[in-house]
Amino acid sequence: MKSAVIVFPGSNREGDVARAIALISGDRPEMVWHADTSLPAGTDLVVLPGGFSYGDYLRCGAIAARAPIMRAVREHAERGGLVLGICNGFQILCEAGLLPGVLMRNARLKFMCREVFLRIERSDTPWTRRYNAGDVIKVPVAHGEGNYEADEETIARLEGDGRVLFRYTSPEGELDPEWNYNGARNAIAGILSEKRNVLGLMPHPENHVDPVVGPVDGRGFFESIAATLKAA
Amino acid sequence: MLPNEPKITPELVAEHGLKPDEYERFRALIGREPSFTELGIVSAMWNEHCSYKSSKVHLRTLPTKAPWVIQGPGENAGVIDIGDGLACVFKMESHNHPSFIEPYQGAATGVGGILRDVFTMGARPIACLNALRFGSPDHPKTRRLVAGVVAGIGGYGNSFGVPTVGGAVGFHSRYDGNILVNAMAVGIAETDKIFYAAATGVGRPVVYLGSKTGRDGIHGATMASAEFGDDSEEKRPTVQVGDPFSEKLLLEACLEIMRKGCVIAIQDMGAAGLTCSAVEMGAKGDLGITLDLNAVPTREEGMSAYEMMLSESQERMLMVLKPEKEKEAEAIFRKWGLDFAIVGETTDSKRFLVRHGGDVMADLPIKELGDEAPEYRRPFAEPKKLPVLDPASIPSPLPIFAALEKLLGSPDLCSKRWVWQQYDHLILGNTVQRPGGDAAIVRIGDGPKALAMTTDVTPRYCEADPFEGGKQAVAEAWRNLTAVGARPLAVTDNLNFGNPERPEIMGQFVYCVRGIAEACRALDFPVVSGNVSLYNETNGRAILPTPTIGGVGLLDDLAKSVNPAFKKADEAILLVGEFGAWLGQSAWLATVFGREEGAPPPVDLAMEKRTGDLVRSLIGERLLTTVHDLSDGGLLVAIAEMAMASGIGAALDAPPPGFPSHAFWFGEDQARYVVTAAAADLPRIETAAAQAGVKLRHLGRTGGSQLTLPGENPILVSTLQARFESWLPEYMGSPA
Amino acid sequence: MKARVTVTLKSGVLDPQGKAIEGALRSLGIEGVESVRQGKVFDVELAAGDRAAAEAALKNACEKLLANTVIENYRVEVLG
Amino acid sequence: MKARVTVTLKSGVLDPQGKAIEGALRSLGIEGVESVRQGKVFDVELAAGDRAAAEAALKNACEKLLANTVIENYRVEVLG
Ligand SMILES: Nc1ncnc2c1ncn2[C@@H]1O[C@H](COP(=O)(O)OP(=O)(O)O)[C@@H](O)[C@H]1O
Ligand SMILES: [Mg+2]
Repeated sequence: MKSAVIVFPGSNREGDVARAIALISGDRPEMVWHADTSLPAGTDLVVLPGGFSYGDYLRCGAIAARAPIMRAVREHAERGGLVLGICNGFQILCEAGLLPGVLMRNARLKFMCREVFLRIERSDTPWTRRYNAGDVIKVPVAHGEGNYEADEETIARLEGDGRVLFRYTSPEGELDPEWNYNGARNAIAGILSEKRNVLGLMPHPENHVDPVVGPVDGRGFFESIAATLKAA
Repeated sequence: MLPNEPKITPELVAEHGLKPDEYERFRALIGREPSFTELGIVSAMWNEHCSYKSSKVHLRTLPTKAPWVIQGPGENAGVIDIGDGLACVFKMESHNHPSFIEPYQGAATGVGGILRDVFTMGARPIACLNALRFGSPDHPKTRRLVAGVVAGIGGYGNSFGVPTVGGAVGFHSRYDGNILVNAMAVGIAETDKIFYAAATGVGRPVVYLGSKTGRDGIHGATMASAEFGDDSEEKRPTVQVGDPFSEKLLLEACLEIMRKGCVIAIQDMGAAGLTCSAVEMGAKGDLGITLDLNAVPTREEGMSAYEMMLSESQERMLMVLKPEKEKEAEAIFRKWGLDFAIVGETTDSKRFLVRHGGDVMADLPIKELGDEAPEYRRPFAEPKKLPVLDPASIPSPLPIFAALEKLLGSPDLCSKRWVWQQYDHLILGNTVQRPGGDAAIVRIGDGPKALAMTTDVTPRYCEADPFEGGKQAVAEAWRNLTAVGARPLAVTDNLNFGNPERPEIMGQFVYCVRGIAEACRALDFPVVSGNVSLYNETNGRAILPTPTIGGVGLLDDLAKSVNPAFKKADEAILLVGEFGAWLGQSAWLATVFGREEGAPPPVDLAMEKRTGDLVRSLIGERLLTTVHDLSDGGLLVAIAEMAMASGIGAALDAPPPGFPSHAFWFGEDQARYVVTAAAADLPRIETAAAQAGVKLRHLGRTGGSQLTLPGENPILVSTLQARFESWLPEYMGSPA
Repeated sequence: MKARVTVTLKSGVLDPQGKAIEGALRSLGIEGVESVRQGKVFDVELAAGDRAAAEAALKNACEKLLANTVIENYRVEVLG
Repeated sequence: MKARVTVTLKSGVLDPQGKAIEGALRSLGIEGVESVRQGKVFDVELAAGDRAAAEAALKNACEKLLANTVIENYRVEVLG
């Protein structure tokens, strides 16, 4: 599979996601500089990694969303290509209008790096085919602004269309404000675009793929992507 | 003639923190009245923070050599060989005063500064740690300081993109007016690509890189060496603001030009910015430096030479580049959006010449500026020895488990999750042992090697007996590294004390350093970098002597590391080391009685080594399933931590005859570990211990969901966990 | 030319930070605080021929970057 | 009673936010931007007897919480 990880000034989890993709698919992604205007030929998957692009000094992801490379990313998405935004990448996708809503300051007003439980809402997507709907996985989050918010109409549409792919739950998969640490609306941790080829999520499955450093619940996520691209 | 406005008066000299005899020394050195800019320069070079004038003679007694030491103290950071062509580069530094005045920015810029020290040497930072000391929880400022400092450390490290993997947090009323923020950074470099500060070659361009210069922190270094009075909060505008985003770009740009072979010498601009960095580059290389300040990128208009020379704006570097690579280096810096300016050149004059607007503002002998700095053998008082407490003379007012609950719920021993959850401790994907264990473990590249790292000191001990306390801090760091299976390699230290002009304080300093030196020698654990922070006192009341030790060790195969969480039921719980009952200066005495009394536990370094070496070799043979070193709180706190980390309980045996129960369980005797092992492995372990001449004692068995002890009401592990986790969130008024 | 751009959250958009500040002010004993909402200001210096040009440039800046118009309103004041 | 509190950085204090925004505006082709400095506004509703009381309460709030007076200035406007 051919993937491209976009590097913005201030990105800092680009190495983590590239390593996870290489570990699981066997193919090293290409790193693409934000100031470039095109993606490497034949790119299947575009990844916007975690970090603090441009320091996240205005709003998270706001400046990166206007970077030169984003036009190519948008076109890739319009062609139906896979686009994945993790953490800062999710914020960038929202700011760029490729996904609806915004990520606000965590309800507890602190940066938090901790493990969370995610319920996988459906398995019939390019991102989750190696899981079953209802599976609960343990992956870390590391963000200060991951509190998903959108207007009622948008939320209703996302829910109605089944575009909420991940939710924060208890270890048993129950919705519970206690386990929704950042206070996201409807405990939303990750959402899909209408055509489901664009995904944004706050947690970091890329940090839970290697048994040496922790649980491996994030492997299925990258295995799903690899399987999707192999099938295509 | 040098322009000389304003006129140098005794008042002005005093405002610059120079004593009259120091000023005379300087005047004699240059043979005339200095200019105002020169006064500023010398005040920066000769203050305590930069010149180490009170501590230098003592620091020279620290052992700094070992076959694996590539660079000891004296450069931006220490460097040790870790094999496979790789080196570990690390250092710790304080940002105490700025953090008290503006906790968020003070702590943030402290992290920024120490990261720069590490990547200046050509290393990519792989981890940060921090050791924090706050005032009493009841002090009205403490809560705000905790919130600000923790957010600042996180704010900088998280954005920069390096995991913060360990540290320590403590509270004591003696830090009410002077908190401690000690930040440590660890990086990895190739052994043949380490960069140093010494400039070489005449007529080479001196290049300024990074952010622009503003009026930040002018006199910051002087402030760090001044005692606080009640008006300290008036010294506000000297606060610097950190920009982790620029620092991240600076890191990438610096590593890129180093890779491309552009750099001859490099020095970050830390305390006293342009002054210290330029003088060091010249003096170390036996060269002169000429600076033209008109070329310095500034953020504000009308900055004077004095201001530019003393500005402590962050995220800046000074370099000497290979002339033929100048264009290439510039292109790299422009790509990262950073300032790049040629601000001077190297000369053979050995003078430090500063020009501004066509005038010569300073013209000083460069080597003498550093070498001739005053050096003091300050008088010191020998610390008084405290009596050894007889455990039998201190009755236990509480049942054992009630005292345990109290200890686990105390500010010093409670879980620091609330703190470290605000630090990204997972980024880069190499954190094998996360915060909460003995030492953090960070994988090197794709493994199997890994580095272990920790910070330790018990200020209570150092106050009661500086010599034993200094030894203990080193021994505990060594023990923490050993407890995860690592081979301890070297330390960085951060010596935080009060006013050295008072003989009692100087006595604390001298004896702590002696203790550190003795322990480092005995444990083959050299000091490769460090930092001294003096004058930590307010209105004549000093902090507890706090020589923080940052230790680094190596694991050849991280698959052979262990952690403190019980693994399963029905394993034997063993004490490696002697039974003990040392209650003097214990956490138990402090927490249960509110008394800090008696002599602290002595450290038998030979036994420390024997015991640690045994534990490490047993871990290497995979005979131990869990290991935890003993420190604050003693045996029972260690066992409780092992239970809480796993949710598995333990059935403990009664103490041996002759040991009062509370002293046995809460005594803080040194050189000890609690381990668990499978029954089948016990004979081999016992044989090895006997051969090593180390005592091995059975304490009980793992299993169940509670701790039990003959004659006491059992206690649920979940009850302990709740106590352990609740103090900090409740105190801070927000969930973790 | 100097100008100030003020960006505020649209009413109805949840403001966790404002809420927290409300709580903190109350616990500091500052009385009577009923609600707090936090926004941003940008003090901009720009070289523009006239007020109208400056205003147009800044409106453009808001639409393109300074405000997230999904959740935020903005206001431009050219101070001259 | 409605009031607005504006908190801005003291001049000379580094403003990494402003600097990043400046750069971004330029690369978006918005012309003439010379400098940007970012601050905060707090829109506060409060129950106060009169303007003077409201102003006093908010000044107190600024000193204690809303502004970091080490590096920031603040301004209180009671809008009535
Ligand atoms: N400021 C901090 N930053 C990161 N981790 C911390 C901090 N304070 C404590 N920790 C972590 O909490 C754990 C327990 O700390 P501590 O009680 O100081 O350990 P010990 O007594 O074994 O040295 C350690 O893993 C330590 O790294
Ligand atoms: Mg320990």
